[in-house]
Amino acid sequence: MSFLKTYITEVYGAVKSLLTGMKLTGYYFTHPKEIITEEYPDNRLTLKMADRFRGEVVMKHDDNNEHACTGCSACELACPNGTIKIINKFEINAEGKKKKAIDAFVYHLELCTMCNLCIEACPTDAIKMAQTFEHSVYDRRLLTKQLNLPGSKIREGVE
Amino acid sequence: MGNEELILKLKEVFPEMDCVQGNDWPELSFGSDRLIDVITYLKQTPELAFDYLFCETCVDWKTHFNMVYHLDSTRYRHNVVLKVKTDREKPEIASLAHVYRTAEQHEREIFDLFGIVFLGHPNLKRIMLTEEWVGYPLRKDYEDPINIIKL
Amino acid sequence: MFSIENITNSFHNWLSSVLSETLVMLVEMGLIAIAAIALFAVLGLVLVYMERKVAAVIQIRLGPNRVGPMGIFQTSADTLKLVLKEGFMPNNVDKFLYKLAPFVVMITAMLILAPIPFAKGFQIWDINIGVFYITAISSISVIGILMAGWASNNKYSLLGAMRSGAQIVSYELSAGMAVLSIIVLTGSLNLNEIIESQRNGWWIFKGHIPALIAFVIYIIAVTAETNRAPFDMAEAESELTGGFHTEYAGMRFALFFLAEYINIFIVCAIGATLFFGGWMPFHIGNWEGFNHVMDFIPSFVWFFGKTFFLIFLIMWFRWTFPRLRIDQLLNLEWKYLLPISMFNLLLMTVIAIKGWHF
Amino acid sequence: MDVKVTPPSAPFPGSVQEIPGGGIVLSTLDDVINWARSNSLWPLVFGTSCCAIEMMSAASAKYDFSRFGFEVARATPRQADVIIIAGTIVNKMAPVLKRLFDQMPDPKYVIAMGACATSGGPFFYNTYSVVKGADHVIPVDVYVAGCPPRPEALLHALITLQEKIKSGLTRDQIRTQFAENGK
Amino acid sequence: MFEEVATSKEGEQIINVGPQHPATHGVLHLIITLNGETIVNLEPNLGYIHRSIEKMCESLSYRQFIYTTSRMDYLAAHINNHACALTVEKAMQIEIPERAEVIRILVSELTRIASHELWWGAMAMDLGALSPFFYAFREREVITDIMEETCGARLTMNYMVPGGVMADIHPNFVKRVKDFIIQFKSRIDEYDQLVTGNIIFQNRMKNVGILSKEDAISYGTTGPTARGSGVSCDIRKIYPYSIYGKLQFDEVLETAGDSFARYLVRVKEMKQSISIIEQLIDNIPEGDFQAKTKAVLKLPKGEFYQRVETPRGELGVYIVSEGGTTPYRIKFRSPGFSNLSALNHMIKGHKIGDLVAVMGTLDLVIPDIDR
Repeated sequence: MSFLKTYITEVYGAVKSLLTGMKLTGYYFTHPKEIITEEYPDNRLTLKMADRFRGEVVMKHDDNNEHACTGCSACELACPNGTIKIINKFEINAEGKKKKAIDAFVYHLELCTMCNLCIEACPTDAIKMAQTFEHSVYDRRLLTKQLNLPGSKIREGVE
Repeated sequence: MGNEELILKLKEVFPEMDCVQGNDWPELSFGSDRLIDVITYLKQTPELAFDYLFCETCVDWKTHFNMVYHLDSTRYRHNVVLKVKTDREKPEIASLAHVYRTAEQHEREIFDLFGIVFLGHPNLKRIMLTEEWVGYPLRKDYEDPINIIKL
Repeated sequence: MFSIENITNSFHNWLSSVLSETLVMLVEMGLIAIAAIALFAVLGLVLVYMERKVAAVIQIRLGPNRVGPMGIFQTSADTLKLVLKEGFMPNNVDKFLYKLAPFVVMITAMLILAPIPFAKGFQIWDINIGVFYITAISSISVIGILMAGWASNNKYSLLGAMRSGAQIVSYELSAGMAVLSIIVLTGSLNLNEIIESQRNGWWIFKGHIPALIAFVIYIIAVTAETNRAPFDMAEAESELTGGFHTEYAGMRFALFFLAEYINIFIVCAIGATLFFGGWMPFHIGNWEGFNHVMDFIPSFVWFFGKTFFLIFLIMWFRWTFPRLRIDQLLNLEWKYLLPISMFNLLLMTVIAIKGWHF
Repeated sequence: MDVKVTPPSAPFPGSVQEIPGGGIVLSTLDDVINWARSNSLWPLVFGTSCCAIEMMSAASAKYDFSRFGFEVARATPRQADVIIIAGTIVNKMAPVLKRLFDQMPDPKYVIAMGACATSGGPFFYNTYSVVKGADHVIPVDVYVAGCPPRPEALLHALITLQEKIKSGLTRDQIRTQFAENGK
Repeated sequence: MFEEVATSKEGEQIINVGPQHPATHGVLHLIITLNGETIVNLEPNLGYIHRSIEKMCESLSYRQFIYTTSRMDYLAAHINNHACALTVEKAMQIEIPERAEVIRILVSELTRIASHELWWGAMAMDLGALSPFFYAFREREVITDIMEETCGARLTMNYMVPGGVMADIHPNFVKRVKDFIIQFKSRIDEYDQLVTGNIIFQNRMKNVGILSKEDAISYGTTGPTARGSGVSCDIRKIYPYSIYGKLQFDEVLETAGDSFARYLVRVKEMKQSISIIEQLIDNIPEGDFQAKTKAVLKLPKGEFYQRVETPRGELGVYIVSEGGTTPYRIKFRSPGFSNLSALNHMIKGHKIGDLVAVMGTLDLVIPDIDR
């Protein structure tokens, strides 16, 4: 009879364990308030990324269309995979001296790994991480960006 | 066994070999022909009992290859590093796959990336790269103008 | 009282008054064929949608909700897309069997539809061996699956099909035993008579504990027979990628997909008929007043309500349990379900002979 | 690119024509087909590295791409509509990816998710075994930047792909169109 | 068509699992010889995600190479970064502030929980139960949110730098971690109800893929894989690094050596990680989060090795330096690589359905194996 007894306890234990699982899923089925889905494209207006979230590199421009990038290429050197290319030009300023300034701050978003090393390296705090993340495009050439705005120039006093 | 003790012991058994204290662990350097002797001794001596090979790799020193074995003892918790010099022209060394079974896969990887031939390995063929791949990419003189874009 | 029977009868009388007898039969056959296919399509859409929503709520998420209100057109979009997919046949398949397989599975599912009473007096074919017919026909679908697995020239498909074969052959036994224990009580194979015998209460309540055990065994066995998780050996996505339908694409795959859900509907409909009285409203013994109130709910509502409850049960299993291994699956059948159901059948026979049921 | 914030219930394509006693919906067959295709994108279970985890996150309860009907992830390429290339493609993997793409029946779409699939990303320079962008192997419809992109970014990519399918244009057409519009 | 069924011996056939297969968790390729449904032999074919990280690191500076390791074992990015940072610090003898140490351990243990959560969900999914995956991700999302707030990314954070951490913890960090602990403790019972106690699940796991203690050592397995076989190998305990020596926690050991033992080790490890976090979360010392280091790091000539415990086992970072700004040779001893080599031994004689149970409990991360 001991065989029969173990057989029955086995069946009982098995059924009980299965019912425990079903109770849990049943609980979630009957409690729709447990649903945690955030509806992305609908909550786009209220969706706020964390302050430190690293979406892409942008260059800070003020109202006069001036930035703080001196073209020292510290970020270019710090970048582990050549995401940033700085093309410099020489301007003649008011005193007649030649001065280095950036012509184009080329940023390859398609290569960027958001590691934050360029931001750490920048001595003049000219670039920062933006919280944007919607980077889908149909053509990957669109991901190569020029960060300095057209016509922008370096802010006075930044060396 | 502490590191000093271990060095003394190894110097006593293998007087002709170079045994120094490395950054963490004793380092024993010798030629590739002695590998099996040393490993057998280290594994089978009861007071050493190096039963766990936790890292096996290779360094290309341009003039020669250095096989580096990191051994651990799960009983006594002491470690030793073996550095085995191999010829660069004809890189051949005895396989440890029969001593430590973990070596089988590590040695396939080293064969794949460094081109060192392990004698007595049960299944020595490329593991990471395709069979058609030419050259051994982790060697210092490896050139691949098609795939490698230099920064 | 609203009844579909009256509508069908008056329609039949009207047809007979305008057409000859043969023509009436032909017209009715045509109409039934259209109705059956329409039912298939609707059931497929509804059940797939239901499955996805049930899964979503159990898994604390929303599920399809962007195509149409509450996402109800999601499955329509899926179907339309599958129909419009490139017709695709891999090289080196056994072309005839490869094309035939989904239709075998589908037609089997359609055939079983015939004797099921959807409502009072609403049945395609009132056959006096209804239960026998169903158990006989339902075994054919495995041939379709084996065909698909063999013809695909893919080892995964073949493994899946072989698993499915072993599984259906063995689980048919205990499903049959569970059905038999109700047949023993009613003494008839005619589905209408089985329903009629439950006029004063459903068998699951009248048949004491053996009926309950029979019901549990039935549900487990049919879950296995329809290849549903936790018995989805034949598909076993994480082991065999797609199982027997790995190589199928587009519409042919959709037919397999649809047949799976139709099969679920059918086994649940039979389960509802045998254990829960089919379209029979909830009656308790001699409580005339109560029974009368229950009769006001139309019979097809009862039928579909019960069926969908059982379908939900099977879905609930799917989203809770892990999959069994093939040898455990056979163990479960031969070591547990079959002995228990045989013993249960014995007990049921005693109850039936002694007349201990209500 | 910017997408429209579509209401939760995506409208059936076509316009409502008012006639006495109600309205009827008129739409062209192409629109209906594109509507069906765009709302029923079944992805192939294909993830090679880090991005695959974010793809799983997008499937998880919090982001839940089943809302768009994408949750029917198929393990076999025969039944899939879209490959989300989630992760690095290396030289050894490239023929496999090509083969998977060839095994999919038309119409089929490709999303290159993350920096590795878009351009080789972190493994662009000084590596001997990485394909510099999955579009060297198979044509790509939508590129998502990020390493890895967050699940919302993947959802954005899927919506972008839906827009593309609804427009009914080919890869080249939509590229020239966007080049002309400057965005 | 029929002669194409490749047979090696009478009645045996070869099937290829992967590189694209849902059970391989990535692009592993297994060549399996089957007899019916029984596995006769299994040979892993790696390299479908071999990204030549070791070669690449030879041309990256010591600040830069750390980010590549986040992509190696992406489920434990912090711990990989920690290993690299520790090696560089050991070589340069940088003293790092205590606050940084504590933050590092906190985020590492959170990563460990997140990694085990994902493993739990993915393994249940492999075995055919889909709902646990969603429940596991619910908790995991809380951790990724915490990480995002403090470290700036969800998965590949690049938060640890030589000398400390990149930024101080976010003001909300402590509160959110405490909330998470409370939430997690109530959820872990659900795991037991849904999976651990489930009879189907237990039958799938018990006596499947048995690895004896001797074999576990010989195959070089580490982490929960080896601890399920009774091998004490938690680097945090036996060779304590960082401040693990000062913390109270148990090394989880099981002796059965089957899949279920490995499962239990991981589930219990989550509880141990919670207890480590509880010890530290109220005692984060004040101070700097980063030591002053030079802008360009130069390691002295020599060879440096650091072992750390990732969720999958022992990660070793071996740097050979010639004294320059870039490593001469760098080798990552990844846990998955050795654990995988034991798979053939464990799976022989089992059914193909057991493959997912065994591979699930090995918790393979393929980019970690291939590097």
